[in-house]
Amino acid sequence: MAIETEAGTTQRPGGPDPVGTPGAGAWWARPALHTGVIGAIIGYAFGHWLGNYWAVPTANSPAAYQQIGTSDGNDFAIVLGYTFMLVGWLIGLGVFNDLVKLMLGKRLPQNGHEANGGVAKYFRFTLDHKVVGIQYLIGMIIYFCTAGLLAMGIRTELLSPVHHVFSSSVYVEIVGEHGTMMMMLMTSVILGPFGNYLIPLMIGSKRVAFPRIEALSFWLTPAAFLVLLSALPLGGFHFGWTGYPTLSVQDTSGADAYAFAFGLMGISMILASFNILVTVICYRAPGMRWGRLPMFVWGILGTGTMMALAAPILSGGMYMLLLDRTAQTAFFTDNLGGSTYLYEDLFWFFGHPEVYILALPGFAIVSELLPVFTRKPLFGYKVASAGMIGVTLLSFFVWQHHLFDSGIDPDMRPLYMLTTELISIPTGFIFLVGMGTLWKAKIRFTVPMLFCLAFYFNFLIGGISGVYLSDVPADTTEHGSFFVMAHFHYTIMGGLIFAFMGGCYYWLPKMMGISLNEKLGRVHFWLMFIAFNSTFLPLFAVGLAGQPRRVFEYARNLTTLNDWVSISSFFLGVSILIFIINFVWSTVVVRNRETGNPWKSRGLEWQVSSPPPADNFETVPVVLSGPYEYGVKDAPPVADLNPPVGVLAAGLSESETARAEA
Amino acid sequence: MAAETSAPATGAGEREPNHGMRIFIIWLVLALASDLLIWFVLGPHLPPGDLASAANGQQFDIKVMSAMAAPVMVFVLIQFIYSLIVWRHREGDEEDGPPIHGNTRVQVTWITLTTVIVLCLFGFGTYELVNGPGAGAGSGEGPSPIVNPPGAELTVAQQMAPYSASKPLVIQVIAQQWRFTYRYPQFGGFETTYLAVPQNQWVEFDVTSIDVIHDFWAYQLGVKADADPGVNNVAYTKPLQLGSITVRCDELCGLWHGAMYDYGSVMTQSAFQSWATASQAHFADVTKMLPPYATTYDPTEIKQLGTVLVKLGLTGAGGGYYPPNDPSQP
Amino acid sequence: MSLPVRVGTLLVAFLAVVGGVIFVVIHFLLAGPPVVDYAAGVAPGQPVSIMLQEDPQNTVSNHPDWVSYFIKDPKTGAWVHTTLFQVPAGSRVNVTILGYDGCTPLRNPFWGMVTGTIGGVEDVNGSPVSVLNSWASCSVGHTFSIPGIGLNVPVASPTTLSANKNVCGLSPCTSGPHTTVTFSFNAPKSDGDYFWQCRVPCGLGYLDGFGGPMQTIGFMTGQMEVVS
Amino acid sequence: MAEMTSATPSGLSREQEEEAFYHEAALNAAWTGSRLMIGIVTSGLGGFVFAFFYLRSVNSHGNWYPSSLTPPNKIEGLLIMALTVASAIIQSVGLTQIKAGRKQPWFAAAVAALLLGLVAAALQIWQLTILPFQPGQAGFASVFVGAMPVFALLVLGCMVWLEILVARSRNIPDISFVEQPPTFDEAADVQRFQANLSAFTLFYNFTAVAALVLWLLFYVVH
Repeated sequence: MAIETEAGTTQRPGGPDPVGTPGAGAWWARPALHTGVIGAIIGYAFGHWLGNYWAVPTANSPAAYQQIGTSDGNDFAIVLGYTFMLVGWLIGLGVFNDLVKLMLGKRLPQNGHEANGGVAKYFRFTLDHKVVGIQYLIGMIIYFCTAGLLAMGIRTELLSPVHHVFSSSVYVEIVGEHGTMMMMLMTSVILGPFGNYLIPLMIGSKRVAFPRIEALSFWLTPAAFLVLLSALPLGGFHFGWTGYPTLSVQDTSGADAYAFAFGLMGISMILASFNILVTVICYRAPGMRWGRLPMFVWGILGTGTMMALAAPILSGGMYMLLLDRTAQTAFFTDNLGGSTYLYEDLFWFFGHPEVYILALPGFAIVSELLPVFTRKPLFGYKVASAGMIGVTLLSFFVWQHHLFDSGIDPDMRPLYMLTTELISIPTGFIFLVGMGTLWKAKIRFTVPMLFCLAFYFNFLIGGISGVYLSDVPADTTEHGSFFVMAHFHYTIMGGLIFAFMGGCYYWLPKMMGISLNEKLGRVHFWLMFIAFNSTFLPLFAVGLAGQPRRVFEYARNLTTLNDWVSISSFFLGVSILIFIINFVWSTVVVRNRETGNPWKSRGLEWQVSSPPPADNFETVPVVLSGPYEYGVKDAPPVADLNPPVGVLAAGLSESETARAEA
Repeated sequence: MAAETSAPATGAGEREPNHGMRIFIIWLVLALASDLLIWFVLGPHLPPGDLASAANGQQFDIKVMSAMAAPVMVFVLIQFIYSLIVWRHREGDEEDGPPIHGNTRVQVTWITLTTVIVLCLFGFGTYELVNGPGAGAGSGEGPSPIVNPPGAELTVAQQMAPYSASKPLVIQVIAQQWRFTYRYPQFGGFETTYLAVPQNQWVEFDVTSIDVIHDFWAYQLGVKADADPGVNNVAYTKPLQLGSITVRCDELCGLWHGAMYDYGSVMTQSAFQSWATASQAHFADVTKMLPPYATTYDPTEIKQLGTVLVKLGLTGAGGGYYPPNDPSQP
Repeated sequence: MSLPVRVGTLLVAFLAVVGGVIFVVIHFLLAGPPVVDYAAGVAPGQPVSIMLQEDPQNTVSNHPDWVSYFIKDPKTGAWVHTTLFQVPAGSRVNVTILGYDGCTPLRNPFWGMVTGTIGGVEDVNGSPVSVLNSWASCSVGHTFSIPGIGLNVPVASPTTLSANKNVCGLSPCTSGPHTTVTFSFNAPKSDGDYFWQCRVPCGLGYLDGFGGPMQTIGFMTGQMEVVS
Repeated sequence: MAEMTSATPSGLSREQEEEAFYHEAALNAAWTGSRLMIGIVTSGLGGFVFAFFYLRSVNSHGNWYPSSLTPPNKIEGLLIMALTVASAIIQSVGLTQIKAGRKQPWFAAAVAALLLGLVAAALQIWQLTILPFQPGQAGFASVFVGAMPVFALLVLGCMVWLEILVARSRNIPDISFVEQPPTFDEAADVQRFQANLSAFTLFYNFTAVAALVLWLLFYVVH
């Protein structure tokens, strides 16, 4: 393939963007965020009109969808509006440009050069995995903070058991929005930014397998986010993040936003994981054997597997819910041959793997960072990867522990008790690896390391409390109470989000070439760590004392504990605010350049400059040893970044070489 | 964590102390202390108390789990804190740590130990579920429970047989947005909003819903069972002491879920019987209007619907969500 | 981009975010129907008389087909589209409800029983009633239930077919077939918010008849705020 | 990178070498991706199959398949399934031809398969508009109304893919399938096309199996 080098251009790993080259024509004429928004608005208007035109009962067809007339709500119009809004959004972003080209028989360039588009590239559908990674990072922080603000709302309401800030309706809306936003969007909080950005660098690849799918996976997330938020003007949804029917079928139009957004995010998860899995399997550099794969890659591999296999069930379940709400099918209505248990099974068949989708990336980050800051090899590399694989596999066999009290199959309960307790064994591997790695180490208390250590502390509490929940008798008291709530906040917030923060401090110098302020980072860490534990530790007691989840009225004798929790949670919010200030201050205002390898890491991603060159590596590296050989005498460098010509060819298959020679 | 605290640690040049033994001793002391604390001091006060057999069983389970978990937690914490203090990075030391890639003995021990603990917990949990004092641990077991107390009544005919103190008392819990009502089939099937149960007698809760999913949580009785439309979810408990009961809905059921709670009490046998007989008389008028006692109800099909209502186009108490030619219109 | 541009952009973005949050909080999260104050100027313990009406529709809202309660403002005498009202703590509350809506069967006929009122009865068009059978006859339009104080009053409906087919069509209703239901109850002595609801599945077009107006404050459910 | 294009023992420059490396990775990605896609779609359709058997076994209120339910037209169902399966078989036979170096027979088969597939999807969508039952009339009706649009969408997606392959094949000379094309680019192009075609065939045959399974469920087992 001809590679023309032009002045001022850089090579992009995924090939030229389908939305045109910067500099070619006016900026507003090229597809980007603004055209996407225009497309979305046109699409929504069209879909809404279509829904009204088609489904509203008329004199000719009075019986069809008569509920639209009596309920003053046309869910058809809203769902079709969302559907066409999505299509318009994607058309506007230029997502379909390449598909149309392909359908017309045109070839897509595999390689190419493109001018560095400055900030503008972050607002476009782009094939550069590093740009997608940054897009994800910013997106995820926005989503997290929005949902976090809603959590502040929840705690404000719970300051008093009798006097209310919000109406009960708004309170349940806030609870549902907070839960859903966190649970659906935070699935990609690590796989999205760090996975997409770093996996190719970590496996020594210049590209990803499916850059268009990767970019699409990101551009679905703002759509899902905004659709979910659009529930507020529609009256909200009043059934929490689990969306159990028949309550969710009964609810007003905000429920459409919930089901559409959650289903859409399921598709985004499928796409993101599809690309990552194939990339890791097929695009590893020569010498990057499975035994040398960084732990982070192992973790993302497990996460991707769970996403790819569980998310389709979620999207299917949400689709059924939408059908029940619009086309009047009866999947979940028992009088008409449906069953609410069907939804509970479908939802939790996704929902439990999802919990590990949220935990595993945390394991991955701490296992990745620990060796760097202990200056020691990872203790028990095989145990760690086996732990991740074990969690991945077992996560599909535990879902009915959410339904211990539901009245399904009482004879299956011991089995699910067993599988649930078994999953603590591979989880324990991660702790073994952590303790072993700290043994006789030279521990450096950098900010990322502090977050890793806090991860172990929080996840220890989260994990152990999970064992209580697996035990049917103990679960009878704890199920559906604040105990469960505290438990999964310890594993997700205390695990995943702490790991995410650690990852931010650790990898931002790599991803943006900018290091975050360390002093602020320490303040952020200590405040977050103390406030987090002060918020959620009392909630175990609150739950055991009998406070159910999602209530706005609680027993008066629990006021003190709830107030303590609420005030702590405000401090937790302040700590996140400090992070945001640090992030914005460091990346926008001060810009403390960091180009090298500040952590002296052996990770392959750190062997190239920061931020990495457009094409990741000058040449495809040849991996020579594992990533954690700290302190090993005469350990070869992790990779040969400039291998002699011919090494690559030697690794190719016979026919390939023969063909290439011809 | 104790990262920033400076504790005396052995200098680099001195003889390497036996870290394992130190950690073991600290662990032994703390683990023993915490277990004793959990078992004897905290244990009797653990939720959900001991008002009823199921609650008692849950309290015991939580106690045992805590006693099992504490040593594990203490071990991990000590290991971490010890490492962070003793092996923290010293100023000026730029060397890497020792290249320990793993230790087969440690790994095998850890895996074996965690597996044994987990399997023990599984065995314990299953035993408690099947043979423990709670008969099904007080959780909802669906229409055909595997664990039943003696004399459990699962058919409508059995449940409607007159009350006898030697058989379980049957209480049907009907959940609706946003209130629980309780039906006593052994007392002519009267329905009330007050939950009264007798002391020292098995109580069988038949939990169902006539709209969305709710969850019947009688905290002090140790009973929790989802109320699903069209499903009879059975849970058992045996009140052991007199006292009051708080009932909360434990599954988000719409706007007023947070306010869906009520109170009840455990009474002596005689007090209960006189309460029940009095209630039966008090509610006699409304009892006649209720549908015949059944394990589940379908208000979308009302057999005795009045002629005016039928002429108005109504077939039952539904919302008319589904089109009129569907078999049912919930 | 130069530093001033970056900082300027940052400030604009910051203000936009803060503005957006404030807008959402005020416009969506704190908004709600007005509260009709029956407690103003009434000494605690003194009786108050409140008046409500239930309509088969709500033509003053953007949900014209939703059934709805209206509350009469004691000062102006106007019917207010809300379901929130305040009463003084510990006072006797005399309630008059005008039932303009037709009949519907209760999902649970148990709620046809009057509970929690003084004397355990309600007066339907002047005659005391303690039980209404909504399944056997066309007798119940809606209910007025405050579970927190054990109050449940089925509001009788016009019982004839012709009356049910000629319900009033413009809210708040001023004419048309209706019943007048009166009863009294004692407000709690301690202050707090007590929710009230209707138990008739009158959210037509929603599953179980319990969506839409049944779960929207300002239509068929609301709060009694007890103030001292 | 021009300075690195020195000759090597294998005769490849660094540039060519990397090109070949990522070319091979792309071929593997097509192979891996198609298998992963099958896993994902199996999981997605599995949700419906689960719903089918779950509701069937629960038979809530006797309304899984009440006697009052008029089943969907058997001939339509058979036709949709048969068209999909026939389309997949024809395309697979075509694949053996192109593997043997004969592009034109494959091209004809692919166009035929494309038409058959489109007809099948169109029929399926049309059938959904004239169903003899209400979507909420029974559990069976619900699952049918839910699963069939997904199936039609799946077939349509396959047809888009097949259309891309058909369009793309027109730019590849017939002779390239018989002997090695002269340039690296052309050779890579043909190989990518073949890898893509193999991946498609596998996935489309899986879709045909899914069609068969759905047909068995909805028209035979119910």
